[in-house]
Amino acid sequence: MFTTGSKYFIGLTALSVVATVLYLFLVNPSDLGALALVGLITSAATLSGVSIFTRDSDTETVEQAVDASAGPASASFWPIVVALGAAMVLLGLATEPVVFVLGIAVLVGGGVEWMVQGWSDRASANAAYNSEVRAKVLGGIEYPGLSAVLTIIVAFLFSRIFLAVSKDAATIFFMLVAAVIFALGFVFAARTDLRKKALSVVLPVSIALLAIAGVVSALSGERKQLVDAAREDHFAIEHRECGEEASKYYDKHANNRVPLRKAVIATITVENNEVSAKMIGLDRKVDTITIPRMNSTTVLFRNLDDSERRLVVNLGSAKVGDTDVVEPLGTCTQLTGKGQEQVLTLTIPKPATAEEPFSFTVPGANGEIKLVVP
Amino acid sequence: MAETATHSADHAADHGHSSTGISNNKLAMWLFLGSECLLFGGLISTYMLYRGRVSDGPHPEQIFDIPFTSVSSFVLLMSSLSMVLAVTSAQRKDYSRTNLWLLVTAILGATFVGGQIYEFTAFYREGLGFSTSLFSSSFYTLTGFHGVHVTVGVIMLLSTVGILKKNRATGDKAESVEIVGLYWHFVDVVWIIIFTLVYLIPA
Amino acid sequence: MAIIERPDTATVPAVVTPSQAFGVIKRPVASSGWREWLFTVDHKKIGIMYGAVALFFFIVGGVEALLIRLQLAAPDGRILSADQYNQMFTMHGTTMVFLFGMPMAAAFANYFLPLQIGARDVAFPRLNALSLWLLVVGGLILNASWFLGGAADGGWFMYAPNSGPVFSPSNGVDYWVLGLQVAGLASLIGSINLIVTVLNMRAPGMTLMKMPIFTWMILVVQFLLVFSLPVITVALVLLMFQRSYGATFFDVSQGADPLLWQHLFWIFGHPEVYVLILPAFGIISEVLPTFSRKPLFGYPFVVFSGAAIGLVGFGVWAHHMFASGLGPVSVAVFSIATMAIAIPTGVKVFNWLLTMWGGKIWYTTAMKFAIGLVTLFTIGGLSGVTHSVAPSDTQQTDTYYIVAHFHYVLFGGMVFGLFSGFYYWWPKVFGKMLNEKLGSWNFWLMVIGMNMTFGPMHILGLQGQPRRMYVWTEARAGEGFFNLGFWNLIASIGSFILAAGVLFFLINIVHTAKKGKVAPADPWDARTLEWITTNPPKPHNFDRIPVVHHLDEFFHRKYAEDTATHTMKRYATAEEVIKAEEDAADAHIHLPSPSYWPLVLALGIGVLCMGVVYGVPVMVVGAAILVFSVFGWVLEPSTADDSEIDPPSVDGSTKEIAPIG
Amino acid sequence: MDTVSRVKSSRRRILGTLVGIAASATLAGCAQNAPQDTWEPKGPNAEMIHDLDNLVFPIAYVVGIIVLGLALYIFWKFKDRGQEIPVQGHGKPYMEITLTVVPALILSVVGVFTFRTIFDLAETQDTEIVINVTGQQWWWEYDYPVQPEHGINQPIVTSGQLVFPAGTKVLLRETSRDVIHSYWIPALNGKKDAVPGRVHLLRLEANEPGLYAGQCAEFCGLSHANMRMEAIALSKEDFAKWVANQQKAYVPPAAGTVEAEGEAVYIAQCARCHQVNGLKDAQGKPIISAPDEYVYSGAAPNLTALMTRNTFAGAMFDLVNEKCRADVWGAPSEKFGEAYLKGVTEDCLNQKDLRAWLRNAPEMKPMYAEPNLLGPSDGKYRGMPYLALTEDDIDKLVAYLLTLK
Repeated sequence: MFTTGSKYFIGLTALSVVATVLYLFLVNPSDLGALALVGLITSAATLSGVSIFTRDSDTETVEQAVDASAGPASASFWPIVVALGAAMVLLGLATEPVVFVLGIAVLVGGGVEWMVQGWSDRASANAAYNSEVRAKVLGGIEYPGLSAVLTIIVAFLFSRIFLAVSKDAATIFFMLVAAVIFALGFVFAARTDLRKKALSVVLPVSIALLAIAGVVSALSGERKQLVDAAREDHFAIEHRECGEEASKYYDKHANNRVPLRKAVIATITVENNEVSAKMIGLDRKVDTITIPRMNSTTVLFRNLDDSERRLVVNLGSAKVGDTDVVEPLGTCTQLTGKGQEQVLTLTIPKPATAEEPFSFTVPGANGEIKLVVP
Repeated sequence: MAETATHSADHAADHGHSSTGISNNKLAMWLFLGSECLLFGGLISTYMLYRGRVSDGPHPEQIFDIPFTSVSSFVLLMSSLSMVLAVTSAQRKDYSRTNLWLLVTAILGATFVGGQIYEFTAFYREGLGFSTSLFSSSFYTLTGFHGVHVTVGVIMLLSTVGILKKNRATGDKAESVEIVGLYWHFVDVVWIIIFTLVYLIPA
Repeated sequence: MAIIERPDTATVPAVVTPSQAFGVIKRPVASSGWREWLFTVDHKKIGIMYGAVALFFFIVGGVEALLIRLQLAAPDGRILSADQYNQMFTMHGTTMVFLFGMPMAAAFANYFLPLQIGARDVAFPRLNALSLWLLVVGGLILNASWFLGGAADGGWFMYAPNSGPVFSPSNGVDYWVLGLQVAGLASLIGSINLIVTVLNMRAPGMTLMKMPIFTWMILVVQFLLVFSLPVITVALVLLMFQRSYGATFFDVSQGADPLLWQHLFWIFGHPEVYVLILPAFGIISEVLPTFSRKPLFGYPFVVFSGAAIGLVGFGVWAHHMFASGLGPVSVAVFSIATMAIAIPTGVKVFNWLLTMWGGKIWYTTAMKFAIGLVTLFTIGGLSGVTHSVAPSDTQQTDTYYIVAHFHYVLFGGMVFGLFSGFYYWWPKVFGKMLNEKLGSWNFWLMVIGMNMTFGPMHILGLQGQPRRMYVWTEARAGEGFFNLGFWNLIASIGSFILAAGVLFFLINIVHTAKKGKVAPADPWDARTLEWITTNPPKPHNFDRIPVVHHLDEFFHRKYAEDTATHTMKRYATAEEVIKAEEDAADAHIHLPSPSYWPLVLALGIGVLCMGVVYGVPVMVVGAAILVFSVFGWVLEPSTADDSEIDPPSVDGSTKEIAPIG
Repeated sequence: MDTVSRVKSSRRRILGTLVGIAASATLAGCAQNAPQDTWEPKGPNAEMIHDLDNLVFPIAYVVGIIVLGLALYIFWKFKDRGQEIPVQGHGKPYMEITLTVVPALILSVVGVFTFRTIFDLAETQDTEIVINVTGQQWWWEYDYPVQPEHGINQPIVTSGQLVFPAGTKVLLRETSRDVIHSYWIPALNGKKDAVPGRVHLLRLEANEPGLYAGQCAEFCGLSHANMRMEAIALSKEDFAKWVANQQKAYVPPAAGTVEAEGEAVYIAQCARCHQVNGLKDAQGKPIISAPDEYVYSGAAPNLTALMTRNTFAGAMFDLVNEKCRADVWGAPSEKFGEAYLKGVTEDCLNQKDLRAWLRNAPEMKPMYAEPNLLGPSDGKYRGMPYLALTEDDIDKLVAYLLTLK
């Protein structure tokens, strides 16, 4: 025999199934809408399952449930939460998507709490029993839910503060906060008499402080360096320079790591001011390197001279956009010091023409290695 | 998650079953952590293979903020200490101190997660997106996996506080705290390894 | 189904659960019909369900194999399109490994491991149920792809970058990744559970070196799983991030190295081979001694060779990659390491033969399958040695020679071992004897079919037919009557004979269920603990936990050596041994009640996974169900309230041990 | 047994006899002249591997026969004939140790030889000619870097058939443009994967001129089965001729002929992706194809001197008809070069398959060239798309293609 509560949820499931079917057939369905309705079916079905298994197997409850319908419902503040959620959804639609998502969360959370409370209120005439029923159903959500919310709030607010203050200040602030938390832990652990009273003061105060600091930081925005960095995109590939060093960021940290020896098709070495090349698998010097067309190919550059050098590859020239300006094409490694290595990965879509042959050069050193793309 | 041992097991122990002497739950947690070692091993290997592969975007040494990350590592280490205190309190059946230390551990853990959110945001602003380069993908995957582990740990800690407070724990409370502690220490140790390999050792 | 003692005012239950009133949801008490199976935490029921699921997927994978062989029976086959064929061999491999081989071994392990070590259940009954339901969810996700735009088409090894979104545009690979993650989680949980069970819950007196060999092999397998599954998880996560979230782990234009996938996959994949074969070794190491009436020859050597295979198995993964361009140094090292693994494997074969030497061999169907394993596995093992030789392997790998090798090992080895187990343990599980005559048909058709199918593949491979080709062409088939076309046809015919053999097994199941002979208490004159109880076992397995003094305890309770004649004499019947145990029944037996959470949690994980394909909202729903059920699980009391499930005793007695429900 | 009787050196003859005894039973049923037989080595690298096979397989056979013979004996001897239940002995450790040590010794012998062969096969120092091999779904591209000592003064690009001098140590530098492929000519060497982003080295050497068949051995997607290759070994003189022919200047068809119309169709329809070296447009500027704009992997077969090849579409189809194909495949090695260098004449052309291919390529070979499957590759084709050519265009194109010799 099904209790009223179960019937309610079963009905809700059935209704949402009907709604989904109608939606899919009659309304031009969008993915999100269909998903929302499927989500509704799933949650309603879960809740009806929960309610059937908790209550319906227990024949006494059925009788109690009948009694319960006569009793008055307890006061509830969930309607207010739901209303708040609805307001946030509307507000979010007009303003920020974050508010919208939060509003949905509040709406769903409040709705579930309200429904379960309403349902448990009708479970029996015994208020204590009702609240236990409610706890049984929601306990599985409330502990992890509240913990997750608390974690996210703390972590999020802290990160806002770190983002707003300068790098060094963030480090120092972090250190101080951690030390204070730890110290407070010791104080409360040592002075049990203090604990109850002080905790009730310290905890709200620190949460309030954190909240204020966090919100203020979030509103004041991130520190200038980060804003600038985001705007200027320091490490974008366009900043790679084969001539004079102009960018403050891109070309300053040559990484002298060769990711994968097996990927290197040829090694270009500069020694005693002379450029020479060797190809993988062949034990002699070559003056031409052949690279398959449109294939990501890696060339290793090794500088054995004292001065800093870079390997430049010249790939002809091309018109810039629709203008008549012709710019040379090509790319280069970063500057490398003595005994260091750099790799250059090339993917060349088109072969050279007779007028504009491709080549590898090292500015400041003699010699040129021809590059052939068949 | 601590799992409730069957009663038959408890009874069987009385009958002198051949066993390791470690409780089922704790043994299972040890095995799980053994498995986790390989998980992080795989992720760390991936990172070590790819850390120098930057075809676009910043290199590791260009963006890492070693002092800040050192502090956050230190915070995580301190949380290990408070976890130890929580476990000893629980073994003394001093549950109010247990709760206090669990709370301290959880808050320190949450600030660590805050530090990680900060770090990720700052890196993103500086041009290190998830799919920018192999370095960025493997960096975010590795540290992100660890961050999720910490977050799950914090939720476990806070839930343990709640469950202990409401006296809803099943089984041996001290052991439940100890098992959460095992997990927490593991997460800390993994971070020390990540911090050393990812941040400190120059490529 | 739950067993509890009658309330006895004199003996208050030793374990009380003060917090059970706080359970999120009461434990289910109904124990009939579908609920009995859906919410059960009994290792025996879970074992049977594992077996049913695995058998179902064995048939699915088998049908896929038949379609593959139909396509290849003649040149330029037209049964399947290229795309369908690629999906077919991908799913055949995946299904047979992850949805048949591992779950069937898990079925045996679940059912017999607690019985063999004298335990009443596994260490974590609810986690055990969770493993099962996760496997089911994983299998459903994997196979759902057939109906949702095409299955995965990259081979079961799913090499990057061919598995990337550009080269495999359907969602098949996504389902594959998610299905394997879920199935892998199932195996991981299962393996932790079984290790704890073995280490902590053995019967009194059962030291590790008195453990039945099947339990030993399962223990080794579980350790392999614990340490190899996380590696494939990493690989799958990387692939998932690449396919769904724009990561670049296998994007060569970003400088990625596709060999990363191969290393991660085979670090898992090679131990996986032993995960599949060692349970079968364990089974026949029980069957051969039983039907030879002799103990296993060199028990410690078999144990340690099993452990050695497991250990070395972690160090040979790169022998799957001899052609993939590792340097000569690593190729040489892995080549030698691979040869080393042949040694413990050889030890096992010799020990099986020497077990039979001097025995009194009784050729039941179970025994036939076991010796089928010994011979067929030997052939597979020797062809394995030929490709541990790396240069030879560069000619053999990715040809049908490899297909022949691993089917001799996995079909001749694993499947024959499992069938041996079916016939050996069927009376234990269902209380009825499988028909021996049908069993004989089953065996011989499978032997003939198996050799006809996979034998010719040696020739096909050595004469240059690569694997995974949806068509082969007459132009490359050679001349003469015995050209490759001939052998392809023979293999295809063989596969249908093989299928007929399996069909006889299914017929046998139905026949046995309808009019099978009721099994006696000890039909095979068996040797180990699982037989010191009724057929099928009671829900609580043993009325009294047996005390162990010997390896092969049961045998030694029945027989002893006659000092005068130096022959074995029977001193007790099985019925007497069992009766003696029942008479000394334990007074207190608590079993955990059924639970909803394993099923709900598994479904939650399934929904969460679909979110990867269908977007964040689905994921959120899945996560909510997941979190809800995890905490419901934690807060659940370990048994239902006594008052809920214990009907008043009819005759007022207090000592009776009664199944309730 | 054919496989065994062809061995040449005396050392191998002795081994061969051993193998013969053990293997003949199993191998009597082998195909004859299977083009991809791994046991018919035709070059030093494959012979090195085969020598190792000749060591390992007999050992495996002997061990297998001993073990299985013992097993059969046991099955028969210890059958239940009503004998007593044996005494419950648990094994003999000395026997166990012997049975562990003996296989270990056998395997260490095998191991020593394996070890040596691995390093011998990895040798590249004495390479005489280098060829770049690039795998792509589902064909192979071969390009010959500039090597004046072989007369290669400008790069040569070809596909479908790898042409190289016999008796010369050839080094293949393998890579791939998309997924992993594996280069495998069984008669010349074992396989080696072509991995995108990596360069792998594979040594080939053919003893005699001839045609050696192979097949992509690593699963590479939809049409993996159709990714074949043929390696053509020519004598050094013939190879020089072939090289010279590949580098000769492009001769445009005479104006007003069908071939010239075909060239126009080619320029309009094919030159987007395919390259013919030396082809010029109306203004006299060289036409350089841009496959990277249309094809995901960024390349399409170079069609310069197409009619010197015997196959097309990843060696899936023959470019010559059956009779001419048999002439080439069946030619004895001293005549082989002559037969091959004839190329494709008009009466030899496989009109049926070539026309069908031009009519609708994706129907002939499963490819991801269908427009509805190109989402993840940003609309770029993978493989040749359907071009909707008219029959008239096809006639002209075929006439034009026949001029590419």
